[in-house]
Amino acid sequence: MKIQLNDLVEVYTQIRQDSLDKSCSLVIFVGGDVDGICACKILTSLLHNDGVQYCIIPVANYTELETQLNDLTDPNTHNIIMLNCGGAADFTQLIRDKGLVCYVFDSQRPCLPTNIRSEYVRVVDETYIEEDLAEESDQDIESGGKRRRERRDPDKKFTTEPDASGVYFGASTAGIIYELSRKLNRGTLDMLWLWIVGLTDQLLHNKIDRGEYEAKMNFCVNEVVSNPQNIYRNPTNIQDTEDDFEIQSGQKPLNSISIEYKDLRIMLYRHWSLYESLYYSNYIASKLGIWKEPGKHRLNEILAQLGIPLQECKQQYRFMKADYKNTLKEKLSLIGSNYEIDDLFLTTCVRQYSRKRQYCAADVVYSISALIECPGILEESEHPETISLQDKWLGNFWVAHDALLNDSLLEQGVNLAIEQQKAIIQQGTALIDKKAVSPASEFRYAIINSDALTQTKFFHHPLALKKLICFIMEAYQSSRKNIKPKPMVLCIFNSQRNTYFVCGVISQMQDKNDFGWRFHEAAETVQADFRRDFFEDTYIEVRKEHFQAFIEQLIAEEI
Amino acid sequence: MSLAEEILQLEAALRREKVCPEILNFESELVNKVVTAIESKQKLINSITIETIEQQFETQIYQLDLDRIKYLLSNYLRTRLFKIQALAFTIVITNKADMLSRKELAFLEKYYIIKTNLFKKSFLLKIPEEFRSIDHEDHSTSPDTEPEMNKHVFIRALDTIGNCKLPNGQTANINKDDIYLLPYSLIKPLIELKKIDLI
Amino acid sequence: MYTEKSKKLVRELKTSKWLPPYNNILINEISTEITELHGKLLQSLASQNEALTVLQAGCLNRSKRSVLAYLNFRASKLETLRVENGPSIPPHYSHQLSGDEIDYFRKYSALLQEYSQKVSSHLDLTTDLMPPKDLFIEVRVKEDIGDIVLPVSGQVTFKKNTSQLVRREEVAALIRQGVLQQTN
Amino acid sequence: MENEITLPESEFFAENTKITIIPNFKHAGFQILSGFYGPLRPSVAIEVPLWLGVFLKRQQKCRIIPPAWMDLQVLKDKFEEERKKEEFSELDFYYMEVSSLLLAHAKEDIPNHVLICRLIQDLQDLRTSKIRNSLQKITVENLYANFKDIASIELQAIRRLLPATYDSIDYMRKTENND
Amino acid sequence: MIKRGYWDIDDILADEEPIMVQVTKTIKGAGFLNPESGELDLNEHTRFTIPLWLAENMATRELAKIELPKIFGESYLNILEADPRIISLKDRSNYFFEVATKLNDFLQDGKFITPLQKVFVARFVHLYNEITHNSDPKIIKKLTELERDIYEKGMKTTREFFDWRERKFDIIRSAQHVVNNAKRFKLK
Repeated sequence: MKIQLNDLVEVYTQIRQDSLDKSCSLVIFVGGDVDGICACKILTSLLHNDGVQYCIIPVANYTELETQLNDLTDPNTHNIIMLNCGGAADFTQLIRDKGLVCYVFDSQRPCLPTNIRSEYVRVVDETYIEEDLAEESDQDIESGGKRRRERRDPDKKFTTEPDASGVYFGASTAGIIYELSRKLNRGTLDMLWLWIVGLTDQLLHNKIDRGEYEAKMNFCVNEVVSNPQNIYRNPTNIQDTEDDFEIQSGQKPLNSISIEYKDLRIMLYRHWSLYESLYYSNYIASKLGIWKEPGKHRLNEILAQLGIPLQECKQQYRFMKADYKNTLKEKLSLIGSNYEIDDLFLTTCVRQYSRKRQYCAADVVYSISALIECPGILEESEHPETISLQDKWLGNFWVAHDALLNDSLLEQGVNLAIEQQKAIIQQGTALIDKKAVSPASEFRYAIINSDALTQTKFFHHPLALKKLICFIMEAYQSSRKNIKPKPMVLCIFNSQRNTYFVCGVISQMQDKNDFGWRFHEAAETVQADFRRDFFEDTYIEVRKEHFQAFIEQLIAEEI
Repeated sequence: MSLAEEILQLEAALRREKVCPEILNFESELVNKVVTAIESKQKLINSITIETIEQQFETQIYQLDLDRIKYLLSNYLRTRLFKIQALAFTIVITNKADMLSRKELAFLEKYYIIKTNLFKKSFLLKIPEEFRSIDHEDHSTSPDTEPEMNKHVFIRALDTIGNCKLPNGQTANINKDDIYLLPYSLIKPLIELKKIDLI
Repeated sequence: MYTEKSKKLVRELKTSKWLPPYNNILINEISTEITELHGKLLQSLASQNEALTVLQAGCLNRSKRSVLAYLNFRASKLETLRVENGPSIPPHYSHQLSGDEIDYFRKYSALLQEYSQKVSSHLDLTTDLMPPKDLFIEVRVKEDIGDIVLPVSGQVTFKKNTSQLVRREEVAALIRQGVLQQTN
Repeated sequence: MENEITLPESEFFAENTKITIIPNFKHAGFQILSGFYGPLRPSVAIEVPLWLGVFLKRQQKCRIIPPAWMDLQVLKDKFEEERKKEEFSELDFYYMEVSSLLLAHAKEDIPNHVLICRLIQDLQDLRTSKIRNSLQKITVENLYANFKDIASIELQAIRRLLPATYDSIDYMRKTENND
Repeated sequence: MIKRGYWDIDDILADEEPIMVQVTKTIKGAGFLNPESGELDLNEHTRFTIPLWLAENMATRELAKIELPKIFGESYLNILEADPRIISLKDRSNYFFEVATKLNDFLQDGKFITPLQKVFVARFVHLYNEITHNSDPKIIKKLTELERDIYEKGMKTTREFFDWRERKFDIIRSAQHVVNNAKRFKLK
């Protein structure tokens, strides 16, 4: 059944009630996305203070989630919480058999009708979709409408039924859990920061558009200003203090969160040199067409006009002279306009993690997602080769989880994110240069047939592949005048698994991403071997032998 | 004395035991009182089946308080155990036996046995009978087993002591609440007179 | 000189952060040396060579003291290990120790348990080495130990790479052994 | 195992200091081993041990009133007094432990907590430098100084190293005059 | 801290310090103590070095006379007293102060103990400043065993304070020896 936002306190009290006098009565499944991890961290700090014993089990996909669900044997377990996973799969049977109650906090919409009907699965939904909408999609299945050739696989206990209309994303799950803590008046500064990071993750991974992000960010801004733990204003301007305790300019009190109404949309610029962060930012690279000589030339022109010596631009932004930094924003917006760079700013928040390091929410999202999908091994071990892919992912998951509020881990993640961003720009510009992006009827697509280059190993992972597509779409958009924005599909060969990993991203013209369904249909019709158990229904993995047939079917399919 | 005061006394006893070079008298009365209090409170907490969240909150406070007192007691007993283990071979010479509780004495006797067994099996049984003893009265270089009575300790004067001649010839006029670093042997009698406390 | 071997034995203790491997060969060699010297000592006693007897006894006692101090130093390290790390010897340590030393560790462990039980059944001297801050702590499972039974919580499953909120006093030993890692 | 008082242990002793809290819930009172605390009434001040106050604060069940000496102006005057005097000025024995716990768990209940935190650190540095200055002047004949009004945090800084040094000096002297 | 306990490892090692002695009367059959001489007996007036513990043993029974080691001689003391801080005492003897204290009982003209106390105090003050300013850890190379024990105590206190301030003690950590072998977080 469905739970509304104002039932949250009741749900939480119920979970606390069920945990009385029982050890480990609550199991929390969390997916590998930044918003989900932020939600998990807020929830567990609430539970920790109330002494509700829980167990967090990270899961990478639905197959893994199902195995872990089956493994639950602890007699004490009574409740399950799923964060950013579980919405699109039908586990109602499994949960009822085990006598459990499952609460699903999944930002991906729509939720599976069977979940909404079942009384053992409670889906938290912040929007009030009328009941009939849920019914309407049921008749579709019975009537076997042309679009819905539905075949339930007998052996698969759960089916991720593709939803014809496509998936979209609701409120950030971290935001919903923060809302719960606010209703319990237990909201701490850390929780608020995790909500802001979760919201930014949704923007950077194409789950919500700019408009929705700005709207939600206003709520965050109000919280930042009103939170008593936050020294929103720098203490020096408190009336009754002399200035002998002046805190040097720019640096805020430790752990405080401050608001940047006009932060530069330049990738990780606080942790990089100005030159490189401009060169490797999606927005600037696409606007200037950085992959072509004139593009590079235009960048040097801009820097010259900014009046910042090249040597200053090439060193770490942190060490740049203060007055260059302070005037950077106005100058860039002035000069930028005659290069059509006019959408330079974004409202975000910045946190003073340590005496020398400030991170804006986007920096944290890039760092955490880079840590989760780090191709290498993050935790050193005696014999790294024997670590299974599964253990590697779990190891990286926990490093990313701890990095959220840990300055030195975050810094490691930022270095990784910089490598990843360089790979995105280089791979993206290479594809555009080689005219590898070809049009299909309703979307564009490209295929990367070799992963020999170590750089391409990044893109075997869902979040990195999606970020690559977003850049190519943006670059394609600005490289040709008045071109119609179209969604894009990118396929990359994985030599280790001998499969093609495919992802579809929608442009700002669409509001629902139905690639999950299209991939499913194309793979079914050509009887391809495929795996589609990703929590986000915009990916598919197809065996190499069947890929050619699959892609041709995908392109040919007319809607 | 109320239980609260006994707990404060036990805390002071722990501090003294930690800083004093020699083993002090076992606070049997304090320890017994605190042990009984811990056991009855723990039984009480274990007997409650928690039904409401308020009850859980309350029990958590009682349990945390209990864990703190358990930590205090085990820290006191542990501190003494390490000192007792160092006395294993000299308890007889330095007549410290009466400082120990019955249970500590029992521990010491067994500790002496398992340690001498280790020495015997590893080494002593391999050398002539005559040289196998560990109690050192008959040896020339008898170990200086006095637990270094001259070790320096920080003291606070609970009362004005007046002039005090120090080992390096210096004299110090010690008034109430003064704090000095002095050799233990010098101030031991004043501790027993409750004029000085170890901090 | 008679006491070169015992000097080498004692010096070895300074070569490792914890304990060097148990040097049984050297201890046996020193024991034979002492036995020989004892024979000579009896002869010098018989021939009333008082000065020689004194020197021989001096060398003999010196070697004895060195070996005993060596054994005692290692024993106290074992005692610290038991209090800090709990009743099991970490695998990479047991091959540094002699059979007798492992036996001593077990006996000392039992003795500590017995003393603590006698004081009170609700007390374990080695649960909290640091002041308790929290009733419940979040731990990350570093090694797969599966199901174990804890005193208060009963049966609990510790699956590798999961994180759990557990009662502090029940897992303090597992944390110190590195099986679990406290995160906050 | 060395027998010594560690900093976490001195914080443990400091946690028995009483502090005033303003609860936001009703309760008949807690009969804990170290005493009875209650009844608790919403927004009625009551004194509890520091550890219990921090526990209630972390559950958002109360607001903590910082101790009198933890006020910005009081600390500033204390800093001046400390600067003028040669010896230590009088200060709560566990001032560092108590302030560190309160700043870690109840920042928002302490007005000007950023400046107070900085000021307490400066106070500690000033007092520690007094010990360093007095140690510069020690000689074999003039070893023993009065540490009156030393606080736990400054004492902890010299608790391991100074006694060991004095023991060694004393030991060398011991054999000197026993001829 | 100078400890003379029977069980103390450092006390035993301090007693190994080679000391030059002169035999006062021939001891039949004691040649084994001076193997280079190849003699069966230990002849009167023989000068040879033996460990401190044996020298003490022989001196107390007037079997030999201990000579003042040159590291405690006049010239060395003057250099030391000039600037006690910089000299690497460890090169002279790892147990410089312990040996001096032990020898003091046997050397009537041993007027070196008082100046050594002054040297020890001066080096301590320098050491204390090094610890509190947490400067160059290489200083440890110049320190004798006794000074290193004091230096370690100081550093342990400094580490403890910084860990405590960062609230690291609120977390139970795995015992030291397990940590040394556990995995370290390093980015491959």
